[in-house]
Amino acid sequence: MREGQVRIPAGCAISGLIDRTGKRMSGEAIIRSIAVMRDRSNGLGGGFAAYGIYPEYKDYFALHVFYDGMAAKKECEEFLESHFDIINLSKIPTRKVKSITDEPLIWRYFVTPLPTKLADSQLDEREFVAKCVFRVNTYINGAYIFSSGKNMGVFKAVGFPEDVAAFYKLDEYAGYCFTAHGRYPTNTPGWWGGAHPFALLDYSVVHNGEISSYDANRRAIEMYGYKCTLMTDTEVITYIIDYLHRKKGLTLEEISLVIAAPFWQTIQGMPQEKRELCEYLRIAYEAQLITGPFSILVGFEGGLMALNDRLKLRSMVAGEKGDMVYIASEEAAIRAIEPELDRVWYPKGGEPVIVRLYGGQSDGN
Amino acid sequence: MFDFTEVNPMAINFLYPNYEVERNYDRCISCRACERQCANEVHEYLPDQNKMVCDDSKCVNCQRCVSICPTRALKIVKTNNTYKENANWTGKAINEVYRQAGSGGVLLSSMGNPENYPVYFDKILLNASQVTNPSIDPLREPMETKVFLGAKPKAIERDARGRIVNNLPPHLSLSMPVMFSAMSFGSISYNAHESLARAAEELGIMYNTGEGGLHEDFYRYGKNTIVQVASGRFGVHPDYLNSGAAIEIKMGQGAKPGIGGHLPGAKIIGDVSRTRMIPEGTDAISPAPHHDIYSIEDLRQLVYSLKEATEYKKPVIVKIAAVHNVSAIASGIARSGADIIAIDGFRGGTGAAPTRIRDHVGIPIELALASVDRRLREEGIRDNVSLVVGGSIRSSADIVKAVALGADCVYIATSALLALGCHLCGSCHTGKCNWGIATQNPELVKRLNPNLGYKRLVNLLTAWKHEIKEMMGGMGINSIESLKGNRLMLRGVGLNEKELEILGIKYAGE
Amino acid sequence: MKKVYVNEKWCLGCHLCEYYCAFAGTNEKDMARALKDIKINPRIRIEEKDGVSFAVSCRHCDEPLCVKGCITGALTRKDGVITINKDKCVSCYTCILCCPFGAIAPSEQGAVQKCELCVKSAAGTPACVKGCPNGAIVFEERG
Amino acid sequence: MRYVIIGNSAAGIGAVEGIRQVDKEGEIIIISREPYHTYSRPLISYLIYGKTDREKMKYRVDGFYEDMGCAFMGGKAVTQILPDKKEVGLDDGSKIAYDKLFVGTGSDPFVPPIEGLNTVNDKFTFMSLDDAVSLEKALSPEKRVLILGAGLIGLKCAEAILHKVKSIVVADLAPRVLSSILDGEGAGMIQKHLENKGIEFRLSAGVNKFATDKAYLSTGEEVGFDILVIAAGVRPNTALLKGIADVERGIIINEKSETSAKDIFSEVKLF
Repeated sequence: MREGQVRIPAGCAISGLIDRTGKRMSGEAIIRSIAVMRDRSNGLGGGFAAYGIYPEYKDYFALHVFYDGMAAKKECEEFLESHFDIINLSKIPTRKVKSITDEPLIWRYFVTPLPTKLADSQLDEREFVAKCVFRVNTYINGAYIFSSGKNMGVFKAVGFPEDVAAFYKLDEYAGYCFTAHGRYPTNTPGWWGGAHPFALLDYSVVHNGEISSYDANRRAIEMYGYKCTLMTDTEVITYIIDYLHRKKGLTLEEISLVIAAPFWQTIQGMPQEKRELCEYLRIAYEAQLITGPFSILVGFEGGLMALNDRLKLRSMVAGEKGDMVYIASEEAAIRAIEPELDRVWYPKGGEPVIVRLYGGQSDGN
Repeated sequence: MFDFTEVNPMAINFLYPNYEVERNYDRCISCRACERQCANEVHEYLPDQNKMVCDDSKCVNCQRCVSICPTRALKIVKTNNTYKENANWTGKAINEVYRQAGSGGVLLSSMGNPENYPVYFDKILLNASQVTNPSIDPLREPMETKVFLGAKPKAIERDARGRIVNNLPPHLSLSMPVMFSAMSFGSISYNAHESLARAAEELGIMYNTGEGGLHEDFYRYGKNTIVQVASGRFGVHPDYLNSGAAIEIKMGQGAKPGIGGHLPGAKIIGDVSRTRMIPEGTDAISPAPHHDIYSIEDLRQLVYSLKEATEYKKPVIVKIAAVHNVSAIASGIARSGADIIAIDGFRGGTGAAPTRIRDHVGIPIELALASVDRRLREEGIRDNVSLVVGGSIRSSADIVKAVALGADCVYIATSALLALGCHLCGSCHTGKCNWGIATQNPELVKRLNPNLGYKRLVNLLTAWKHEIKEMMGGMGINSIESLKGNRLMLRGVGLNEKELEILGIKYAGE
Repeated sequence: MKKVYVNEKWCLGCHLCEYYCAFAGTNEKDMARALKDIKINPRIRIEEKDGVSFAVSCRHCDEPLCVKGCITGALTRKDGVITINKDKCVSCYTCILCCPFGAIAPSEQGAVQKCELCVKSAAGTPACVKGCPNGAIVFEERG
Repeated sequence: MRYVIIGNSAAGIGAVEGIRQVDKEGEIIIISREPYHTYSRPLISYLIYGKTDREKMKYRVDGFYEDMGCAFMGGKAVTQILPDKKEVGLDDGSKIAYDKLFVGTGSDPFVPPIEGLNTVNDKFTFMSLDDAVSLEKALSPEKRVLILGAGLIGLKCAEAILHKVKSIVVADLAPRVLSSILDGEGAGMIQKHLENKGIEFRLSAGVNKFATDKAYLSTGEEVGFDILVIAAGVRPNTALLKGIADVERGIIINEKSETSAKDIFSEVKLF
């Protein structure tokens, strides 16, 4: 049974790091960090998001696609050719790793929307790409675009995260920001698409927890044109962030006041301006409020946001050393790669940690 | 007008009393309280024998005597005298023929549809979080039941400094997702209205004036009042429209879809006639349909004329009965400028309605709600309106299930009447309500002391609020917004595939 | 001090207060047993005429005429409550004459009886207040 | 401030309670001829009758004087009032100063000057506890009692002793019993009721002469008796205030119970 027919609750480990100067570093550090939390996952899912890894193609959308077979690849490529100018395509280079078995075909395409198609669609290029991703993932059987951002890429599979990294030769990539995820699903997803991170355009999300508001969030977000195919929290959370950030134009701080909205009793005590903002956001976007335990790392072009649910029912700790910022489910995962930290702190429930490259515009969009 | 309660011109009495009063003479101390409190004159004291006796044929089983008897000496039993009835010709069906063969008139009844059609709330089960995610303890953590009813803003607007501009349309804010549904001043008493108004104020929710206008004494409860505009336009004038927190256009009522209302002239006296602005003694007929609304675009004009009259400061609610094409109707209303849609299920109560219509017209609220919620989402207009459902909500569990199916709030009326003392005897239309609720007779109206009545309503809803918090906490939800439309929190039992599909829920065990 | 007050607006004339008062006086557990075939002699009585009715019982006046009038000192005022010591009372009924409200009456045993706010009975709060179905009799502080 | 109160019955106690309502601190002294804790005089008939006892007939609880913060001087008679020095003189020669004086001396029985009265050895009045105690000692089943006066006191005395003596005759000048309270019809009903109980009446009958155990009535009848009870009315005891304050049959006071003399108050005797 393929993931998506049924909702599979999962515990997990997450980790992320970013160099605010934008200097690119090897994936080696993130691998070591996630490996420390091996017992937080059960080998049924692992993955990484890496930002700044395709400098030479940074103006093109890098699509990472899983195919069940050649037929699906052929159909998908026909679709891509009719909508995009494909600059380059290739299999994603991988290594043989004993514990990673029956992998699908994994291809990568650097594309840009065909100008005629884009003009006809009366959409901006990012909405155009998003619609195409939904079209492929929903209607082309056996094809699944699991990464679709510029100058970034997601690498995920069924297996322990450190084995997945080895499989994708993540150590050979260099980026200014990495996030990682080890999954502990209650039953075997057996399908690579279900692993985290979940990505759409340059947004990527790794999540540890299990939200209670899932179906309320899902049914609301689907009304705005998103297709939930995986039935996982991460998918819905990614779409919510894309919707609020890209489509509604809310800032990351405002988004945290929606999805981890302060309680009414807290809002009552706020100064007037903040109080009115929180009341507005809670009423206007009540269906995007997320209740139940969650700790998420949201990667985006030029930065990283970490956020816990209001009651902080999942662990999350942040660390800082010079230009580097680390965030993980456990302090051990940070200390493993940076023993000497300038600052370590536990973000409060509902309090976002937003890290941006020096000089980057406020929200990277 | 033919008095429908007069049953038979012929000498033969076909109708045997449905209920018998059983008095335990060992416990009866002849205190005569039952005699003094029975408006139907069932009980009588025989001084010479110092004994109480009674006339069963006048008993409507309102339980007034049973409840106040200080020595618990009375009980009402269903008569064991039975017709030779069968599965097809039930006692009720036979009685109705006898009654109409005698009266020659339309059968009238009160309260909601009593037939044993399925009650879907009783076939839906709630979820609880366990192991993979924790439940939340409402005693230790904040648990929020606050809801807002109205349209959502279409887009974000920012001022020069980039701050979000508050472009929220006018909305209702409630401490919990419950409101007291429409019961007009005239069908229920002044004291009943005062109880509802004061309870709404203390609870931080709303009560609905119903189609009888608003008594001037209750203008002070304006911020907790929904003023109703029905086809009769009784008591509707500019001050009335501006006095409440919202205006409700009554297009339909669950107990009697498609037909109007009829309050007998006997009840149109004193304050009732003044408040309704109609002469004393005239029958108050609310025509069906509104004779200025023959299609959806006419409704839109009424919605906007009401908004104009109140300078766009009040949300407008459109109340409809749950009928077969309720989804299409709701979709149309969601595009008519209405801020809230109220849907009243076929079990909704009424002071008086033709029995046939009450028992056979309309559909269950659970199915109506589920399909309307889905339809509005499919059309992408769910954010245009809030959904309020009623007819009937009997407990806090029904509320949680309704919210999980997609409702923003529920309307309750029969439960509120029960809290005030009603015993569902179903004789509201006779105007002799022994509990002082559905009557204008001053001797009976006096029996509902609002100081006690409003407290019982506050107790009921305070209890329900705690229960809602417990159920939410069990599901790991600490703000009710996350329960709205959260159908994964529901499972069906004893339902067929089609019912599951319409309700949009899985079967228990899936 | 909390006293019994009557809102005739809510009095239904059902006389239940009389029965609950009589019952409280018996200190029995079951009213049926306590009052079966008994002509009750309650310390609270309903006055009614033309649809207006209300209950009358001792007002526990601040300057009680009955205590002043009592020739034996059987009527005393303690913590605001006027109580009767049935042993001392010789049923001369001077108090019955003095009370402007008619709230004192002879009891079966001869000595007078009056409402003592159920201080002695098992009811705790006055039984008439508890028994009134419509809140016409209340037990509260009124300045 | 010191208050001195003469008299320990209803008036004196009422004065104490009235003062304490207004002045919780002032010193109060009660002086009483009788040594007893304040008791209810009307109950002396019930005492003999057996309906009450010495304990239950106390007009106030034992701790009354202490609760009210007043000193009780029992068994002391006030012999004179010296308004100029604002003092009262007692029978033991001592003096007590006062700021405010209350004269609650009540009334004394009126003993009509009838010839031969002194020859009667068992004769009693019926006003005080001592009267009742001494009367009760004299009672026995074979004794015949003559009660002079069919007023409240006379009839209450008759009610009290009826079951302890052989016979009772009540004589009164008036044509009916309780002449100052009831009209003929009412008095008739009471008289009939008492006669059914075995009490004989001699109305419109005065006593011209007594001879040890015989009374010669104005009607010419001769009545034999063993015990005589004089209940022929009372006279307010105004002796102490003679020459000090306006006095007629009773002490004249205004609505504030003030007598005409400064700082001296008194009570009203109703009958």
